[in-house]
Amino acid sequence: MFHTVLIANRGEIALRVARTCRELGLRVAAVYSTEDRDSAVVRFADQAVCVGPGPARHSYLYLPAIMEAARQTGADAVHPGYGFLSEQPDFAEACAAAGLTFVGPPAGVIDQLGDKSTARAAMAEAGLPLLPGTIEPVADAEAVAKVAADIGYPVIVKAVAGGGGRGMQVVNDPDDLPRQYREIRSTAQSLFGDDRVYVERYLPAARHVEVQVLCDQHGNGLHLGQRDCSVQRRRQKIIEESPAPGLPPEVVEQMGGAAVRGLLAAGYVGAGTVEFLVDDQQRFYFMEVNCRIQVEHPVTEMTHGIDIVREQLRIAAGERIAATQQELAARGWAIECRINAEDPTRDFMPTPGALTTLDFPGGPFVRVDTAAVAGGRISAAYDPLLAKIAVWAPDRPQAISRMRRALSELVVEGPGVSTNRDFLLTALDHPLFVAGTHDTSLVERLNSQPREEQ
Amino acid sequence: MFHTVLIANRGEIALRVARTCRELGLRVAAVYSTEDRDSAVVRFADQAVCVGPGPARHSYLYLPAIMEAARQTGADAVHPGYGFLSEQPDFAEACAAAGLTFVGPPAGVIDQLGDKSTARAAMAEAGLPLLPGTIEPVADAEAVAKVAADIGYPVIVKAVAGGGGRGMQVVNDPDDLPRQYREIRSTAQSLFGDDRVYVERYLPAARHVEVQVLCDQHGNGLHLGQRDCSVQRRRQKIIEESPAPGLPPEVVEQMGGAAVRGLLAAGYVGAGTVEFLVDDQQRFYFMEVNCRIQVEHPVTEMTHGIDIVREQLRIAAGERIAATQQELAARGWAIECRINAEDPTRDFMPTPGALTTLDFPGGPFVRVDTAAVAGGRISAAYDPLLAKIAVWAPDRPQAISRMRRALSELVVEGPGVSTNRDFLLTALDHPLFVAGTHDTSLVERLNSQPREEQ
Amino acid sequence: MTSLLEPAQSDRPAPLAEALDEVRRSAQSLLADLGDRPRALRIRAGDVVVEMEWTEQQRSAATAVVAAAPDAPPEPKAAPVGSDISAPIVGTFYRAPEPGAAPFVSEGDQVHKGQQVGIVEAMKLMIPVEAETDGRIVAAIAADGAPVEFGEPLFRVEPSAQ
Amino acid sequence: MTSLLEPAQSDRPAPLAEALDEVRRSAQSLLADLGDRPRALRIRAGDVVVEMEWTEQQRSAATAVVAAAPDAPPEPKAAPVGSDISAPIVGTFYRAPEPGAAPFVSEGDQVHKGQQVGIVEAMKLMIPVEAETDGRIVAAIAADGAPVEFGEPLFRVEPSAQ
Repeated sequence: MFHTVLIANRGEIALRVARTCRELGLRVAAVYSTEDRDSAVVRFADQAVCVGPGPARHSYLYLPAIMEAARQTGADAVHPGYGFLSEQPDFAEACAAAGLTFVGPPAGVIDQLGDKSTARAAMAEAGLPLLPGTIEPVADAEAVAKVAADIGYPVIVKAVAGGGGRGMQVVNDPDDLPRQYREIRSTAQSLFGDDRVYVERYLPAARHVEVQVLCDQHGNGLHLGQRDCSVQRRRQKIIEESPAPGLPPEVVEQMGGAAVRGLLAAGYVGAGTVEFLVDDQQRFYFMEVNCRIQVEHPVTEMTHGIDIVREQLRIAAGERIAATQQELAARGWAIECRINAEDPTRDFMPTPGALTTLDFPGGPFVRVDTAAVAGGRISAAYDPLLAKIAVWAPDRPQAISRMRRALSELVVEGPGVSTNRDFLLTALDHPLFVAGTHDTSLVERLNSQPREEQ
Repeated sequence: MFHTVLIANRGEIALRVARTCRELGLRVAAVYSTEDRDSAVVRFADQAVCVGPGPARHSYLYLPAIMEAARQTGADAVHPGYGFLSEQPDFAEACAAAGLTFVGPPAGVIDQLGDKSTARAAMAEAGLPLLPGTIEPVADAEAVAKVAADIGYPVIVKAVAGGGGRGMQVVNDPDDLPRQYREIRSTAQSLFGDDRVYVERYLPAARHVEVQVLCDQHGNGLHLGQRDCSVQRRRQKIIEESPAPGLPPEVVEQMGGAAVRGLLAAGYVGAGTVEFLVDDQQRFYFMEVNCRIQVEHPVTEMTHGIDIVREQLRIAAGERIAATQQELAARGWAIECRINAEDPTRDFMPTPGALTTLDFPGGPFVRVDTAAVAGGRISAAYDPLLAKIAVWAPDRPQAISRMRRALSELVVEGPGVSTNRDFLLTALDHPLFVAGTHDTSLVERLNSQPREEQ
Repeated sequence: MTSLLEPAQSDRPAPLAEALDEVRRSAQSLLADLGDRPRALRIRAGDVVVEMEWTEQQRSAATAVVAAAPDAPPEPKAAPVGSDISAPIVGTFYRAPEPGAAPFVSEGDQVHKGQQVGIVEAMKLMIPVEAETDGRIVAAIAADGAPVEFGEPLFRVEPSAQ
Repeated sequence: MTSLLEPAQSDRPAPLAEALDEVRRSAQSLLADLGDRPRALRIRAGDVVVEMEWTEQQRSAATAVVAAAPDAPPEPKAAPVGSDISAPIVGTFYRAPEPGAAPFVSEGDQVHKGQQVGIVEAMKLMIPVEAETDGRIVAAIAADGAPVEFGEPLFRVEPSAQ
């Protein structure tokens, strides 16, 4: 095992990783920007290094600064968390070149799976079902129009380099296609420096279901079941749960097996997630691979009783996965809600600011992951995630009741700060969510409904 | 199920019970003394009634005030928590007379099992092993001396009405017996208004292991495994864990079966705990029954995935236990530490006061039960329990590491306030605890060792 | 978003907040270092003044008070104030000895210390409510038959001049 | 156990704590009700005095400051102060262009704005450190070859008079 782990991240995930490092007896080195001088992980860490000013491109995304911090702290491993440099092949490569263990898949695998075009090709070859569409990027508007006519409208045009809900455009009408095609290419170029796009059928009423996979360096892989992440606002998840409601056992098994097969075929190492869309006929289609720990990993930890960060570190240290798929047993139901400092009534606009009062829920089967403290603040420089609240219960109805109870205990106060707490409660109450038959359109339904109807 | 549950308690357990009531959709009625006006459960509850001034005998222990609060709030059930009126047969009886459901066993059962003499008689009859000694109270010093000579020294003289570590005296030397006998009778008279005592063999190196039992109103009973509570200071538990380390599977099964048999024979209803002493030969002896939820119930909840308060309420509402003993499966290991506002260097003297800073641990597999808030205070009028921190892990070594991490995150500050946090860390580090071979003498060993040796 | 403490995109608290903080911290650290308490303390920095005085017997405990006061619990909901007569127990309040009878006292009545002014019934116990001082009933606060909590005001009394 | 706030076995806070609380609350509630801010406020109750003043421009924001000040974040650990020259990146600091060479600048030297005074090496990149103002090097804070963090002070500079 390692001696010192540099955590190249901030916020709740940096603290989350630090906690497991501490439990494993590993020294914790944190990095921070000047915005985060007094953050939770800085206080928790054995050593902390200031890597730059507030804007992430000059600190958390600035490769030379992070590499220097690793050198100065004597780190022998680097955990990238999620976001920031976590899926940058350059970072994995720089770590390898500096003799540091990167806690994640090899640079080449990140490169292949981060490009949606090569990822789709690899997964298709491994036998995973894809939505009808193109594997190779499409060269011009005419080619797109031809593909779209073949597979039928609506279609979705996606940036090859996209991800996290950015760089995609639904096209409902052939007449709009030329304009929308130009727009998405231009957006993709400005967001990712890569204007290649591909086309596939768009499922308006799909569920977002993903599989948590672990692969070691010795060719062993297994999955820790599904997560349903269909409750999304602006294509970002806000409620996640495990297992996925209503998914037939044979689909659970087929999808899990496909995910493991796909990642093993790609030479994956570490914890990874394979995202699928599930249509109303319970058919599933490969969407993308996330080469990192996910924000929503706690729900899987709660149902499986497994510390996924611990498994990441053990795998990175060369240990073998000891368990077999058959030995794993999930128990009960877990739900996570992301508490964002944002205003749902103003299109989820972030509401950063000072936190004067902060009370988190506690008690039976409630887990809180947060880096926020009363007296601290939510910085405008970063993502507005304030806390993750996760609950476990023997079944889904009890888990929903428990989450409602937990959210009711949450108190966040500060000048100008609001949260999506009440919005989450409304979503949890929606008949489609209660029935477990909702899809990714749930939030739109909530927003288009007058309040009286809810 | 009920409409409104009156919670006849305060502090963390009142909030704990309130949380489950809320999850079940039940209205929560709290009571409070003038010391607890702004307490967590008062803020959480749907209704709260002031039942008297700070001293418990005029508020939480004052039966007419509690009964009036139940009437005023329209409660149809009363949850007594632990301590205070929870094991007073009069209270259970008053509830029954007022047409309220008492969440606990019938008054007659509390009466029988609360008296150590009748409890021992009942458990002996149900076939539970007792330590050599008397079942009936012993009438005078001569009779005690005769029994003690028969069973061999050391013996322990215990008040029939005793409990919670009070009203007992170890006698090592026959010459001390007459004096110590007089003293314990006098103590018992002043503490409990009942000077009857009995004698049994004293085990200097015993482990304290208890079984969590659930019995419904239809004659069904099962147990949720063991808890080891051998780490005690001044005969009060400070670290509890489940399962009990090193207990052979056949002893686990025999002890569990005996506990269920004993309580069913006594006509028990609800959640109850049967406490045993285990000697160094893994022989177990019945000690006492606790007719209430225990402080340390969270460790059982974590290993079994069962909300025990929920089961209490369902049983009180007349529901049947649906599961069988064979269907229950415990997972992993759970440990709880009681964080007390006390000074271990001054014989664990309570250190009440204002709490200016309060940071509790969080993240994976950590549970915190507390009613304390920053800006609040620990009242001198009540027990100094500040919080319960419980962790879960797949095995005991990981659970210990996790507890060490969790305790390291705890920050409690306030003028004059100290906690037993560091003392708990020292206990967790002790080679006997790490090996799981400690007994109830562990805390004494820690206190008698010079610091250098630890 | 009008708080001075958090101007958008700025890293530093605004001047007044800083000064307040500085003066408070300076007072706290000065007092902590002293060990004992002075008779008076006055610190001025720019627009901020903290002025403190202690009496002899208060000196030993002043630090705790300074530290704890900003976090002190809010106003009790129903604390007895002035010379209210408050409920001695949670229960049902009665103004008259039995249904239909005249009330023990009415607004405007003079009462003397120890005089019965009502009853609280709790668990069939009839607990007399007595005036705590000589005076005049200014207001009957709780209605006949009302549920009352411990300490809830029942009557407001204007004490007689000594 | 010497805190006045928590006398053993007593139900009530001590007189000083109560009075302090009262005055603070009274000030807060008075100010909250006013809506705008007065020029000065002085509240005295027994031994306790709260005295407050505002300037014209502070009036509108005073409440937020009052409420938030006790929770303001602590002083940043290594913020650049005065006219320090600080590290532009985390890395290794060098005072000279190459091993054995004379340092770019020494204590007492005059420097002009933009003049190179050192190097920070990060990932084999040699990043020049430049004076941010005309002035005199008063102190060399970081040693040659020392690891430095972003923003860490390297030199103290006394700016030239304008």
